Amino acid sequence: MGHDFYIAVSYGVSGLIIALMLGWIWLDGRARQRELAELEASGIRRRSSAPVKDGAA
Amino acid sequence: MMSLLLRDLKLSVRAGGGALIGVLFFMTVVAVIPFGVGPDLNLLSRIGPAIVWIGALLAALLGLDRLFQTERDDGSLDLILMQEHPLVLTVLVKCLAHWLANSLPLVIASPLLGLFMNMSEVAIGAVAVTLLVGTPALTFIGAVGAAVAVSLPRGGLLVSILVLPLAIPVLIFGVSASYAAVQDPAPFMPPFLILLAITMFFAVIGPLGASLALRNASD
Amino acid sequence: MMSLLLRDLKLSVRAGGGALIGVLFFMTVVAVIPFGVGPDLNLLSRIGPAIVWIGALLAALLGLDRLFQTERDDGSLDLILMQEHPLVLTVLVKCLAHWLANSLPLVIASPLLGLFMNMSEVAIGAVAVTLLVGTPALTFIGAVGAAVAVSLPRGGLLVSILVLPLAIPVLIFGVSASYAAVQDPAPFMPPFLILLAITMFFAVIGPLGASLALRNASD
Amino acid sequence: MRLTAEKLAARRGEDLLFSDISFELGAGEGLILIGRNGSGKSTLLRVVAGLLRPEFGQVRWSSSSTDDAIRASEACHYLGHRNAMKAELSVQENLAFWKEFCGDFGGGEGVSVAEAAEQVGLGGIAHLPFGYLSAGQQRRMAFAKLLVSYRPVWILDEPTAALDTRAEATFADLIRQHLARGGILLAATHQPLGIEGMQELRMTGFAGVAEEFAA
Amino acid sequence: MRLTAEKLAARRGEDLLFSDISFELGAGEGLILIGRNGSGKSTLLRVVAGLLRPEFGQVRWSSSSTDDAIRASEACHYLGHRNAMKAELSVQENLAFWKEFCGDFGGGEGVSVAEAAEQVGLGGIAHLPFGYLSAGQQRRMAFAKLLVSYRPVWILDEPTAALDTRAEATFADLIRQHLARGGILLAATHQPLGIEGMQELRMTGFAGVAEEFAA
Amino acid sequence: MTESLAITKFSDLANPTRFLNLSGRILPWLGCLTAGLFAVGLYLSFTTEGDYQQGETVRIMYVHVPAAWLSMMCYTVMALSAIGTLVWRHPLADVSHKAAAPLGAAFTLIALATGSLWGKPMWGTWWVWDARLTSVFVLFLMYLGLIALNRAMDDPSKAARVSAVLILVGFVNIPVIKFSVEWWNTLHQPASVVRLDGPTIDPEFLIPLLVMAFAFTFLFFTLHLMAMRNEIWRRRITAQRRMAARMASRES
Ligand code: HEM
Ligand SMILES: Nc1ncnc2c1ncn2[C@@H]1O[C@H](COP(=O)(O)OP(=O)(O)OP(=O)(O)O)[C@@H](O)[C@H]1O
Ligand SMILES: Nc1ncnc2c1ncn2[C@@H]1O[C@H](COP(=O)(O)OP(=O)(O)OP(=O)(O)O)[C@@H](O)[C@H]1O
Ligand SMILES: [Mg+2]
Ligand SMILES: [Mg+2]
Repeated sequence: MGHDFYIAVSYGVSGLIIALMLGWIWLDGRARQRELAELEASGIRRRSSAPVKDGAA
Repeated sequence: MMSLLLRDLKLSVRAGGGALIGVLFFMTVVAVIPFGVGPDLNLLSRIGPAIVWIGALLAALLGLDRLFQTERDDGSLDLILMQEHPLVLTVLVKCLAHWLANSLPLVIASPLLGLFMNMSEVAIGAVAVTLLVGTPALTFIGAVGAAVAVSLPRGGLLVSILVLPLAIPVLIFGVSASYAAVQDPAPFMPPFLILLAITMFFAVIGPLGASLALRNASD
Repeated sequence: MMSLLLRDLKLSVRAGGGALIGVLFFMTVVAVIPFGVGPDLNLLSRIGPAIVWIGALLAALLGLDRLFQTERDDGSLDLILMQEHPLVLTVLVKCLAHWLANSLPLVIASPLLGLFMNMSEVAIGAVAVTLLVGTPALTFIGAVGAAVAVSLPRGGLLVSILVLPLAIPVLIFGVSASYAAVQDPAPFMPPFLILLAITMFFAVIGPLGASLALRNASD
Repeated sequence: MRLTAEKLAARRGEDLLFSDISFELGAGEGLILIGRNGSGKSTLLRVVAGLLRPEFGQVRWSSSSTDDAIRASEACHYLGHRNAMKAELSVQENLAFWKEFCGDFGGGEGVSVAEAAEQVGLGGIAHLPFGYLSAGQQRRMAFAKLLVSYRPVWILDEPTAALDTRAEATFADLIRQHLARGGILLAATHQPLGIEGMQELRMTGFAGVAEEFAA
Repeated sequence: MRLTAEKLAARRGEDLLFSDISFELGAGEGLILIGRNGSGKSTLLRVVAGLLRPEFGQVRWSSSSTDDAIRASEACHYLGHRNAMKAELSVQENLAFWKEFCGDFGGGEGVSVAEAAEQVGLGGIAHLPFGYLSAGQQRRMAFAKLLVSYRPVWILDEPTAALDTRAEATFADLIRQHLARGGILLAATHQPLGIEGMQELRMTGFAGVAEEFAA
Repeated sequence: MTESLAITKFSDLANPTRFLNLSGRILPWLGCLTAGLFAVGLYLSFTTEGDYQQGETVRIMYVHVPAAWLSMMCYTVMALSAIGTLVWRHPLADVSHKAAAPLGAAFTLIALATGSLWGKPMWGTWWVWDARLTSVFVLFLMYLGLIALNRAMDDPSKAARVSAVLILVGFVNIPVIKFSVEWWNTLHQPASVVRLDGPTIDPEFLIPLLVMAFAFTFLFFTLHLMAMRNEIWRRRITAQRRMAARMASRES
């Protein structure tokens, strides 16, 4: 096998791993944001959304 | 029974990341070897099968001795003993779960390690097959030891004398079958069949002995 | 502190049979290798030191992962954490007890195995000495893993994975010092001194890391 | 439906702890063991549950629906000092496992896991790992085990240890319901359970020694 | 001699369990924590014992004889839900180990092992392996740990679980003696201990949720 | 509730919140920069001359070496975060080293794979167990071990503290990787760029190598920020779910 083969495979493998990583992180972020939006919609709010009033109470 | 199997699998996955762990463990063990014997590829491929088998034995020993002890410590063993399921069957299922969670990943990972150790295709196949056939015997032997450990709180010595000497024949036939597959004069089948017979034998004796010991656990 | 040492020694004699299972495993490992390399006595004696060291490394793993888990399970760890003794010292003493009960027997058994492996007197001596100096480092490294395991419901394989990579330098220098003692050009002292340094290093880092982990894992 | 103990005697170490204990419990009946620490209550319960072999005597289970050959222990639930739950699994998983593993006995039926958690007053937290619960919550969940799979006989060893007063009342209610549905109860306690109409058995410990020196 | 807790807050998982708990105990004083299961009693005790890091606030120990730099936990005995004894060793060995390992604090002195076993009412059986004792006997021996080495502060988590009534009275006596000798007590219980003049603190659990929804 | 509690709650969540806002603003720029650097770097690495000794395969260097550097840098970042976890108990530090572990594993995997692919034509074998290669392999195993550890524990702050200890103890491996070629004589190339007496490599290769190295570094930071954001969100979601369950159980 020629050198070109090894070069191509190296770049290919690296690209693939990077693409997988990027895709996974991207999709993960999308899913988390969606879940957060759902929770927000169902009326559960972060406690710190009104921290000062909370503390005075 | 199915539920017991699932629970035990879940427990072993929960605690340590599951199947991945077995493979990782094995890789670590194998990665350590070349540091010891040096990067001599020829030598590595020669001791490869033995190393892979030793790794399997070690993996079987780690954790197996506590197969019933964890159940005893939290009281589950009492409930298990009271049920109408035959105890032998329960022990068998627990062994199966332990084998699935701890030994099977090793069997599956062994070809990869064979590659690392520069073993030939035949040797890799032979090791995988002998592991597949032989590791259940290790589990069953270990189960007897684990049951004895539960019933004799101070039986530590007995356990070690019981388990390893019994496991040695398994190891020896497993390794020699693997070598027989590569080295020409020696035939593969005889040691392999003996290995198979040992496994069958312990598949019966192991759970029987273990359940006997558990029933007699006196408190 | 003395009382802790004595208690731990008593416990390992009473409960675990720890020493014996370690030695037996060690012997099994050493006994299986000749199958791989065949009856070539020359080769055997050449790889002997490496095999003995690998066996010792793997045997040290057995049981080490539960160094602190048993203390946690019965609540003793809480009391140990509360005392004014510096925690590092307590960990050091526990390591010492574990080493005395589990690794020292290996060191003592190693000359016997050296004979099995057809090693020369010098090589046998060198292996024993390097084991004596090097195995404490393995215990100290293992203690970190054991401390991490406290926060895991079950340790086992995961701990070994975390621990083994760190143990590799110990193995490398232990083996190379043993070889240096036999092979002429290479001097024995440099790798041996490095091994000593590694042990000293981990004698500090290990208990420190372990006590850090213990303090952070309590709940 | 009848649980019979005949002249039971049991040993711990070398000494006879009790001897010649007989009782017979029919549907809806209960027996409470009382006695000092170390007097053999837990030992007797374990003998009845089939976990310790009696030195003499035997425990039998008889009922019209099943044949007589079954071991008495199969008709029993045993709640000992330890909770028999895995700290690593969630409460839900633990209970579901015991429900399936134990199955139901002789035509009875256990309630669902969610229902059982509700009944012991911890409906909302079945998804937590068992190890995350407080001591009393753990004890309550261990009790929920008795509800998810049906057994006519409940053998309880200090069921109310670590419980707050509200949970004690809940437990007493659940036990009352069990008895009302024809169950049998065998329990050891130091605090009275607050259930009426139970027989009591006072254990004295170390037969032959205790009689003379009992305070 | 004074144990001070300042604005303690602790987390379990991600949620605050309690916050802003302060108290101060001097010689001979005691504080009893009460509250429902899961309300955070054990958590607070572990924070005071230095076994859990508080989210906020601190615990301090001050006395005239020792310098202020020591950790509060060194002045404390902690008796948790678990007994901290090895089943494989005999009671004698267990107690002797803790006596030597813990040592005595600030000039006080613990009693001998035999004496301590006597005081918890189990003088004769210190030679047995700890694992051979009944639940209540184990608890008593765990209590004897507090006697063999001196600590001014006793932190007890449900000390009387599994005890018979006589042992409860014995424990109450021992605690009273400890207080009379200038000790400090911090305990969580569901059953009243029967000791007079204690302060009480009611835990409610899950600050921020509990306030709104506490039953 | 008092003032003090409100402050802890506030500082607790405000930091991650501020971090989310800030990182949200930086991320697009960082992404563009990374893409640009990659474009230049890839162009350069395919247009420069080949090495007379190593032939065309020298182009593998432009991914191999940056990935190898990054695998070590990532561990260093994790070690710094681990110090943040243990010393300052900062929640962002927890998030940082947890999010970095998979990235480190990925870069190490790239270094291993490209190294093997380079080794076959240059050394005639995919893999040898020499010190450099094995220590990188050990690094890979440690990354996987840390990931497994994080997955095995479900209390995130405890997991963070415990793995921080392990990260710090495991840091001994980094100097071993870096200096293994000097301590043991091996097949592998000794350092020629990052050394005390300045780079000894031909600028012909140095320039594309450096551009690619910067591209990889920025890629790492981009991904790390994204993963940290995900982790923060994940924690918020579980916290809110648990709150909901608790409130439901209290109401009933
Ligand atoms: C799987 C096998 C390999 C691994 C794990 C590996 C790992 C590494 C690592 C960790 C570095 C960074 C070292 C530092 O910064 O000091 C590095 C650099 C380098 N590697 Fe590899 N390598 C492998 C195979 C190869 C091969 C086959 C070659 C070429 C024949 C090669 C050539 C280089 C070069 C030229 C550098 C740059 C050294 C410098 O200038 O600092 N590597 N490699
Ligand atoms: N390790 C843990 N991880 C997460 N949450 C926990 C853990 N331990 C306890 N909790 C939770 O913290 C709360 C308080 O527990 P704690 O043990 O302090 O209660 P307690 O007041 O002692 O109750 P009990 O009377 O039942 O002993 C409980 O709701 C429990 O679910
Ligand atoms: N495994 C054992 N081996 C030997 N003796 C034992 C064992 N377990 C218990 N004993 C002894 O048997 C006696 C009875 O124990 P048992 O546990 O039945 O008491 P109990 O009535 O349940 O007490 P408690 O109220 O404390 O739970 C005790 O004196 C104890 O020392
Ligand atoms: Mg009892
Ligand atoms: Mg509690």
